Formats: sequence, structure tokens, C-alpha cells
Amino acid sequence: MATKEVLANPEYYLTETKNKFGDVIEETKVVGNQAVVYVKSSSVAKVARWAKEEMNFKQPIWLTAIDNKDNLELVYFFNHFGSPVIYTIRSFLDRDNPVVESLTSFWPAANWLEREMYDMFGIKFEGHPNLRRLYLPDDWEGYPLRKDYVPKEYPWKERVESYYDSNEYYKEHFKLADNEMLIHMGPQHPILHGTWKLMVRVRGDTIVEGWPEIGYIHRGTEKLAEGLRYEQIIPLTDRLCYVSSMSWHTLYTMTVEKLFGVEPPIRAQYIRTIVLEMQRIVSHIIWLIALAADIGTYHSLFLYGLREREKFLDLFEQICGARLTYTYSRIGGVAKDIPDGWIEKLKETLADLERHMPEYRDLMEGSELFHMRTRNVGTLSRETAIEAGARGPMLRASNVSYDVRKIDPYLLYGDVDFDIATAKDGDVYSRYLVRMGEVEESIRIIQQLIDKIPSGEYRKKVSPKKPVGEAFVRTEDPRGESAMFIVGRGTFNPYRLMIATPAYMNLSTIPYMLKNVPFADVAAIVASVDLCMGEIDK
Amino acid sequence: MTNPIRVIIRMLRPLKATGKYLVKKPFTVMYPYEKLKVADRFRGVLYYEIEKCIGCGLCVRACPNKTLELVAPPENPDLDITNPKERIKARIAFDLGHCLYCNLCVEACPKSCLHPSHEYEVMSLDRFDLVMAPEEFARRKKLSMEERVSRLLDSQYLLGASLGGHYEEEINSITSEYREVKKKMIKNEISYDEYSAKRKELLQKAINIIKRYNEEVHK
Amino acid sequence: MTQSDTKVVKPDENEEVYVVKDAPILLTTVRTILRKGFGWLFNWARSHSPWLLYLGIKCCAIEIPMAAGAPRFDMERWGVFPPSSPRQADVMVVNGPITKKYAQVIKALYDQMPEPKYIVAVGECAIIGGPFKKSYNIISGVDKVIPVDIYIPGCPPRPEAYLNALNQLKKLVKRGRL
Amino acid sequence: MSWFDDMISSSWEFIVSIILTVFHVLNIPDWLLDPVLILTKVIILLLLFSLDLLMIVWYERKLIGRFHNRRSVTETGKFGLLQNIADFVKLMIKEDIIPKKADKFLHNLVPALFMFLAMVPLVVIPFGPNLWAANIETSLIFVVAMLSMTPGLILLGGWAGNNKFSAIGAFRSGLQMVAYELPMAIAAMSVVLLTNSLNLVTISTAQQRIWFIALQPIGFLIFLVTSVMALERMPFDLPEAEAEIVAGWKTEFGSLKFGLFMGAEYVHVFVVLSLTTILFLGGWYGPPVIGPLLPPVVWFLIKVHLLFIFYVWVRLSYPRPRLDQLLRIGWRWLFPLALLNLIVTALLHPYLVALI
Repeated sequence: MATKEVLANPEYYLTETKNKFGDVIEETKVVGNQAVVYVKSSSVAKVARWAKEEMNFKQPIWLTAIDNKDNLELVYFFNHFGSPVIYTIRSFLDRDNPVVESLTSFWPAANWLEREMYDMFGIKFEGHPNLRRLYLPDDWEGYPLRKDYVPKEYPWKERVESYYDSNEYYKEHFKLADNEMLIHMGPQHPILHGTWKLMVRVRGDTIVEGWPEIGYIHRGTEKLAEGLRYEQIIPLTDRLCYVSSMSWHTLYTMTVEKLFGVEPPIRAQYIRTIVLEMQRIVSHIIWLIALAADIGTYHSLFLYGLREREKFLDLFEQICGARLTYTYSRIGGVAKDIPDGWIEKLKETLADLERHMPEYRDLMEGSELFHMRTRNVGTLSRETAIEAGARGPMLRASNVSYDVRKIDPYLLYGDVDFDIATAKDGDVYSRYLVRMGEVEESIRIIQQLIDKIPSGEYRKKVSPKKPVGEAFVRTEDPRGESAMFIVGRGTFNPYRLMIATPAYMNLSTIPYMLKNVPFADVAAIVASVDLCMGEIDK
Repeated sequence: MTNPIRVIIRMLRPLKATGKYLVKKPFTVMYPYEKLKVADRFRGVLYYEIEKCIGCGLCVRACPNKTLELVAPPENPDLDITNPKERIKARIAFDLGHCLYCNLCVEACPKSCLHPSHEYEVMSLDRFDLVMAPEEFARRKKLSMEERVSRLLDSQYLLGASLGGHYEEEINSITSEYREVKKKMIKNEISYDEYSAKRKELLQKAINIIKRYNEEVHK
Repeated sequence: MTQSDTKVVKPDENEEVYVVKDAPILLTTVRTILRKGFGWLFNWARSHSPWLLYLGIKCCAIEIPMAAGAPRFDMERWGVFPPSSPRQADVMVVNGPITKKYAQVIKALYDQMPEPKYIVAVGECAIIGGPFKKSYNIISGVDKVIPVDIYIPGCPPRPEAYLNALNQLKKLVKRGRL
Repeated sequence: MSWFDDMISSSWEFIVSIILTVFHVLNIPDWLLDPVLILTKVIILLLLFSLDLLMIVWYERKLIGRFHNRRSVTETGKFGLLQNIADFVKLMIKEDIIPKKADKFLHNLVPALFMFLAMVPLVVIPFGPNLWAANIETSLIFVVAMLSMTPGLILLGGWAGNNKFSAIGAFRSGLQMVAYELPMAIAAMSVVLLTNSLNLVTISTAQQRIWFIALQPIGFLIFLVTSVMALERMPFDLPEAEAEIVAGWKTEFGSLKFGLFMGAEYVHVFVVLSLTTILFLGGWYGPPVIGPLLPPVVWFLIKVHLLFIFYVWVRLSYPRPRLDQLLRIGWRWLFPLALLNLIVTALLHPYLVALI
């Protein structure tokens, strides 16, 4: 109906909403490619449903809230697979009794988002299936992200002594049939790749129902960030996801640069793009070896992959000095320039990787047992993938070709030609194909960028500012579409820092995949989701 | 199902992939005997050149995790760091347990007297070994635990926080009490030897607390 | 951590306290003779096979058990054989921040490990809670929950730092000091 | 080659003479002589075998290291040779925890029983021309029977651990036994068809001119795959699948008991490998041309260890199937193949016997 250019222009959506919901809309404005709509709190669900059906906005990127002194401001971001426009619904709720209608009835992806907002701000969502605290234990008092929150003493010492069993909650809630068993695959378990708990209801050897419990390393990064200055938060966001920390602190510095209105020099943008793509390769290698270790090649591919990763870590060490937590990019550019001889080493390592890739493919796809373990296991059809809010490789494996680097190009992805790796039937095997394809694409991107790096300064000196305003930047993290939203209110530290993590949404799709599935498939399904608990628990 | 013969032939490929490594040289670096050369930008434990330092405290402000703190210099332990004119002579104490190796302080220092060394093999049985007084931080002298506590007695934050918040209130009360006594001595409301007697008594209390921490919690 | 015979163990389902009955006299005498005579052999054996139970909490989990076990820094050279259950482990590597929800899990794992056990706190998060020290949900330091034997600072420390610690642990245990 | 035989026989006479003198001195009744002789044979066998056991455990770890492109176990002893002794002694002196609700009697009994049942078939296996502890007419049935006892024990072990995961692991081992037991027996039967005798000694002597692998290639492949299932080694190690259920049925066993389980596993491996060499790879006979260079026992051990290297290689290259897929492999592929193989050997029986 509307052509591509019209769809790409936020004005079109604002005019449509105005003449559809004239009375309910308080104010509309365009910020960058965001179409921002201020709505009364009672009709948020109505506008969201209309945006989903008519304007076909596909998924909620994130839901957050800002604690202004007199009211709580709810902010919803929705993304559109066809156009770079982000549709933002904002509404004001009063602080003492914030109640709003839940979107889970027509958008199941919003389920966990609303639970997080209930946990952090105490916003009650009517009609939400199980509105329970997500990160913090159930009997925690107070809502941490509110400005007037004073942490009360949580009795963890008594809990430790009395071996407090947290599954009283499940005993009365889930009536177990006689031939069923409730298994906690507890926080310390080899296949979980991190500290979260997978509660599984098992009848014989097949799983009836499975749901994750998270929050075991929730450390309140957003609350801590409100106490630190802008350049001090870089090490904090650097430790969000421990496998792809480069992509997170680069996203943070890009958001702050947008807030300060600073443009990093062109050489810094080149270096950042190259380093981001290297981080994507390392992250996908770690995913591949984790899957191989879980379905059982006795760590042989696990250790070959780690040897491959050591070569990349040497490169990272030469450029920024650390192996895992890089804190490499600064506000206004990059901390240090490329050492000489680094480009040749990078070419060597990429050539080495290209020589070893077919060997890893042999080890995995060669054996018939791999196909037996991964073909049509944990399948997410195209509709359920979009409905459940899957992100990145999980989405592209279910035949959806959506990539932020193509739709809304940032840094240098606009003038680099690469194509999106997708696969058809959304099972563990197609996720394997998507990620292996993405590694090849990343190698292509780096090879295009290497010989075109311009000379010039790599960093622009930026004096600390006291910005007033907001900035929203989204990028393509190895796990999916990640975004950050900073609100500055004229002080040296940010008033509110929102972190949108793709692995959080991917983890919330696990209940859709664990419906009457043999017990041994849990390992393959959990490994295919590529979880990074540091980023999920924030 | 693809025909079985092709499946069996394809099944041999993983064997080839793993078998190749039987003849290759292992990738291991025999750690204690041959050490890996570290990149020259590697951010190891910090190194502090004490003579270039002007006591401006910019690095203390830049650190996100409060690992550095201005403390009386080695040559004059009774210096009063509260008033700005004397602070020029104060030097930096450092807790290796807090440091994040992010090197924001290295960039913040105008005189560039803080820079990362290539040392990474640090291991300690005793939590309090990781706290360094200025001369230890500059690799000048190895202090025992008692001397280190006496050097750090007038730190506002570092001594208490370095024990992971176990006896933070008691140690902070000791250090604040010591600072009042020092202020009185500077304004010479009390005599020097009365001040040093009080200092010795407070020092002994702090050492007992740290000893208790080592016995009860750590071992 | 000497091997004590009478020991009060916290109950599993808080029924009556579970006291390990005193071993019969014959067994204790045999044990002391063995310890006197073959003490050096026991220490040598215990120092050369530190079986590792790693928890994999956060970033140090990628460096210490994974990268340290990788082909480049092979920790199995010291005889480390990572079993997957705490019952067969000697060394527990704690490598991440401990939240208030996770504290009881750490304590439960600590209690399940058999007696001559060593706890290694790896990284700043395990020593004092790392960059998240001031957060409302983090316990600053593992030694608030379980006693710690070895601290390895670093954020994250290099795998060689853990290998160096393994070497020191081997020497200390061989001389029976730890 | 002959110096080896008379060395063995002279040492055996020497031992028998000692026993006789002891009998005369303490004038013990004569009917006790035979059991005591067999007992000494068994004890000597187990002593020699435990040396071999230590070597197997050591070089499996080094081999896995080399396959992973890393050097493993170099710090204890010269090339990590003393590593197994260190592990075993450490396991002996560790504190043993029995969970409160677990079945104490079973928790103590199962490891010892497991090691005993793994060691028993060793008695019957002929290592050399007259190098065996006992020569029973139906020794093949005896060994296969002992092998099929272990899943029952694993069920007891899983039950004794009083832990959900170990229970699941134990049930899986029971199911896995159903998958491999029948094809394995039928593959062995096709060999018995050729030599029409169940005695392992006659089977191995029958392979003097031609090994049965030449006559029974499919039988050898089936026996190889099912023996991997019988040993519960990767890629068919579902009962103690590291990933899904923590350490399978072994999670609750502490120090020495875990050591016994590890030791018993390797004894189990040696028994099944020697059964394969006797049935298909010609017992103690060396290859045709260079046969007489080494004594027969050494040929037997070389073949066993070469097979073991192949097992370790397989262990590192293949992922683990699901339980229902494992049963499908067992019943849909291996069982009909084994039957087909049996029928073919029955049809071609006169020609094959002529070849022996």
C-alpha cells in the first residue's frame, strides 16, 4: 500500500495515528528516525494493538520507564522489519499507584519486559499471566530503580544457614500429575552456560513444560550507572556480556556521542567497525564450541575453537591491552591507534580461520549423529519466532531476513556490501547454518574495510559535558538487536540508562521450544540459544 | 534418508578432522618454563613513579571503583592531607583487590606517573597483601602488614573497603578518630607525644581487627 | 583444613542435627599411623591431582576454566581433571559476583565438597564484588559466605595467573602448609 | 619365541614347587591343592593386569591431550607417568560423604561389587598358548553373561545415590542394554558358527591360518559398535552423559568409590577389547609374515591397545545420540544386520570352514 520511501519517513506514522486516535494523543514529535507519540495511560494497549495490526510493527524492542520527580514515564519502542522507523509510545503514570493495561494478550514478547518493569519500578500490568519479580527474589521489598529507593537489609544470611528452598512457590502453583517430576536444572549445571535455573516438568523421559528462572547475577548495572560519570561507565558496560564486550561498550560510547552531539573521526569509525566484526566472529566461535561440547564430542571441537579464539585475543591484546574486558573505545573516538604490523597479523588470522572453517564443518556436519541431534529439534516457526520476540540469529534461522546493519545502518555498514545469512526451518541445525554464514560474512566485511582505512586522528578530545536530552541508538549485537537509551538531565552522570539486551528476549523464547520434547534435547536447545548471562541479568 | 553407503563414507570425515592433530605439534606453552611474550600494550598491575607525582588527585577522581587514595607521603607520615596546600606532598595508596585494569587513571594523570606494567602473575594467600602503601605501589620497599596499616591509617576509604566490607564500620571509625586527633595535633591543641600515644593505640586496634579478619573469615 | 573426625554438618531438610559419629578407636589409630608414616605420600598425591569444580558465574569463567583448559595454557598438565559434580572435587574456583540469591547455592556446593578442599577466589568480583560493589544485590566478596584460601586479583586475570596459583598450591600442599 | 614359553613354564614350576613345600610343612590336606593353584594363577593374573591398567589410564589421558592439540599431564613424574598413582592415592584419603536419605548399605556395596564383576571375566580370557587361569568349555557365554550384569548394578548405583539425575542415568543404562545386548550376542554367534565351539581357547586356536575378521567383516563392525555401547563410552555414553545429567549415576559417589568406578570402567574396557580380539582378530597369533618375531602374549596386548586407540579416536569425534535414537540404531540397523550376517555365514558355512 505505501511505498518504501513513505514507510521510511516517521511523519507518515504520526499523521496516521493522529487521525486514528486524535482525542487520546497528547503530543507527537519526530526524534531522528523515531516516531514519538505521547498517549494517555488508559489507551496505551489500544494504540499498541493498532500499531501492530495496521502499521505492522513487528516486535517490541524494549519497554522502560523514567522516574521523573512527580510521575513515572512509561516508554515502549517498537521496530518495523521493513523500515528503519522506530515507533515510540510514551505515557505518564502517577508514582504511587502506577497501573497500565498489559500488552501480553496480543504481544507475548512483552511478557518478560513487563515483569522486569514490575520488578524495577513497581508498575502493575493488568492482564499479565504471572506478574512476579524477575531478577530479585520474590520477597524483596522496594523497587530498586526508583530515585527514592533505600535498600533494606535482605536476610540472605538466614537463607544461607537454613538452606531456604525456593520452590515452595512451585509446589502450590503447579499441580504435578502422579507420573510427573519437577527437576531443577540448578544454577550450577554444565549445559546452562551460566548461572540460571531451568525448571523442567518431566513425564518419563519427555519434558512437558520448561521455564527459566534468572537473576542469579543481577547486579543493577542501570542503578550503578546513575551514580557514575559518563566516562566512568565504560568499564561497567564493558562487563555486560563477557563474550562480546567490545560490542557493548562501543554501543554505549555511540549513544553518549549522540547525546553530546559529537561525531567521532572517520578513522575511529573504521577501527570500530573492524573490531566489532572481529568480536562477532569470536562470539560465534564460542557459540559453536559450546554447542559441540554439549551434544558431546568430548570437548574436541571445544578446544580447537578456543585455540582459534586465542589468535583473535592476541590481536585484541595488541590493540587495546586486555584479553576480555577491552574498554577500548572512548567518547569521541578510540583509546589508542592501531599498532603497526597489526593489519598483517589480522589478515593472517583471517586466512587461518578460513582454512580451519571447513575442518570444523567436517567435524560437525560430517557425522550423521550431529544431524540426528539437531535436525527439527527445538523448532521455532516464523510466526512464533516473531511473536515470542526472538532476536538476531534465532530470528534469521526462522526464515526472517531482518538485520539492523542493513535496515538502519550505523558506523560504516552503509557502504560495505554483505548479505544477511538466513535459513529455512528454524531448528538447531538452521541456527548453526545462520551463525556459520555470519562468520563468513564478517570475514568478508573485514577484508573490504582493511585496505581502505584512512589515516588521520583516531580520537577527538571531548571535555566532560552536562547534557540535557535523550539519545537512543540500536546496533546488531552477535546475539541480536541491542539498543541503549540515555536520558541526561544536566548533571555529570546520566539520569537514566536503559540497556536492551537481545539474549534476554532469546531466553524468554525457551518455553515455546520445550513443549513435550525428549529430555536429552534440552542440551541442544539451550546451547542453540547462545545465552550470555551477564547481559541477560544486567 | 540418504543412502547408507554415502552416510558411512561421510562418517569418516570427523575422524579425519580429529586425527590430523595426532601428528601436529601441540599448541601448549609450557607455562613455568617458557612464558608467553605479552603484547607491549598489555594492561597488567599498575606501576607508580612516586617522584613525578604532584598529589593533584585527578586519578583518584577518575577511578570508577575508588581503588586509589591520597595518603601521607613516606618521608613525613604526619602530614595533614585535608588542607589543600599540604596535599601537594601527599602520595597515592592502591588496593589491587579493587582495581579493574581499565587504565582510566593512566589517561587522567597530567604528569603520567601511573602506567601499566607487564606483571600479571599475582596470587596471595592473605587478602591484605593486595593493599599497597605508596612506597610499595612504587615498588620501593616491601612493607609488613603492621607497617602497611600504620601507613594507611589516615585513608578515608581504602583501609575499610579493602576487607570487602567485613569490619568496615569499625575501621572507618578508627580512621576518622585518628584524623580528628591529627587535626588537633596540627592546630597544636594537644602535644605531639600525646598524639603519637593515641596513634599507637588506634594502630594496635586496627591491626587486631585485620588479624581477626584473617583468622575468622579468611582461613 | 586438617581432617577432623567429629564434625557437625548442617541438616538437609532441617530435621535433627546430623553428627558424624566418632570413628572407632582402631580406625583412628590406623589413620594416625598412616598419616605419620605416609604423610609425605598423602601430601604428594593431594598436591598432584587438584580436581577442579568451576562455577562459571561471569567473565572470569571464560578465562579460568575455559581458556586455562585450552590448548595454549593447558591446566590439565597439573593433573586437573574437571569432574562435573561437587562430590568429586578438591578445588572450587569462584569466578564471579555473588548475589544475594546465589549465596545459598555457593554454600550448598561448599558443603557438598569432601573435606580437604581449597577455595580459590578468582577476579575482583569474587574478592570484593568488583565494579558492582555498591549494588543493592551484590555481596561484596565470597569470603562473606565461605572461607577462601587463595585470592587471584585481575579483572579477569590471565589464565597464566591461575596456572601460577596452581603451581604455588602444589608446592604448599606438598609441604603440608595448606 | 620358544625362550618365552619355557621361561613361563619354568617360573610356573617354581611357584608350584613352593606351594607343595608349604603344603608338606604345614601338612594341609591334599584336596585343597587345586583351588589354591587356581587362586595363585588368578592373583598373578590380576597383579600383571593392574600394571597394564595403570598404563592404559595414563596413555588414554595423554592421547586425548594429543587429539586436542595440547600436552596433558606433564608435571607429575617424568611424562606424567605417576599421575594415576597420585589420583588413586588422593581418592583413597578423601573424606567420603553419604547423603542422608541414601541407602547406606547399597552406597557401600555397589562400587565393590562393580569392580569385582568387571574383574571376573579376566579369569577365562586366554592371553597366550597356555596362559589362562581357567579353561571352561562355555567361556564365551560366561564372559557375555558377566558383561550383561553391569547395567543391573548401575541401576542399584543410581538408586543408592538418591538423586534425581542419577536415577535418570541409571534407567538410561538399563534401556541402553536392551539396545546392544542382542546384536552383540548374534554377532558373537556367527563366530561360534564357524568354530562350532563356545570355548574361547578353541576359537583363538582356530584362527591360526586366517583371522575371522576376513570371514566376518560385517560381524566385526557390529561387534565394534555394540561393544562401544556396552562400555558406555562416548559416543554412546548416555548413562553418565556429562552434559545433561551431571555425572549420571556416579554423581553421589565420593572418594574411593568414585576411584573404584573409574578403575572398573577401564577393566571393563580391557575385557571387552580382549573379547573382540579373540573373536575377530585372531587371539595371540601375529600377522602372517612377521608373526613369530614376538611372543604371542605381546601380539595379544598390541592388538588390544591398537583397538583401544581406535576407541579413544572415535570417542573424540562423534556427538552423542538421544535415547530413542540409540534404541532405533540398535533395533532398526544393528539387529537386522546381525541376523543377515548370521544367515549368510550359515549359508556359506562349508566354504568358510574350508578356509580356516
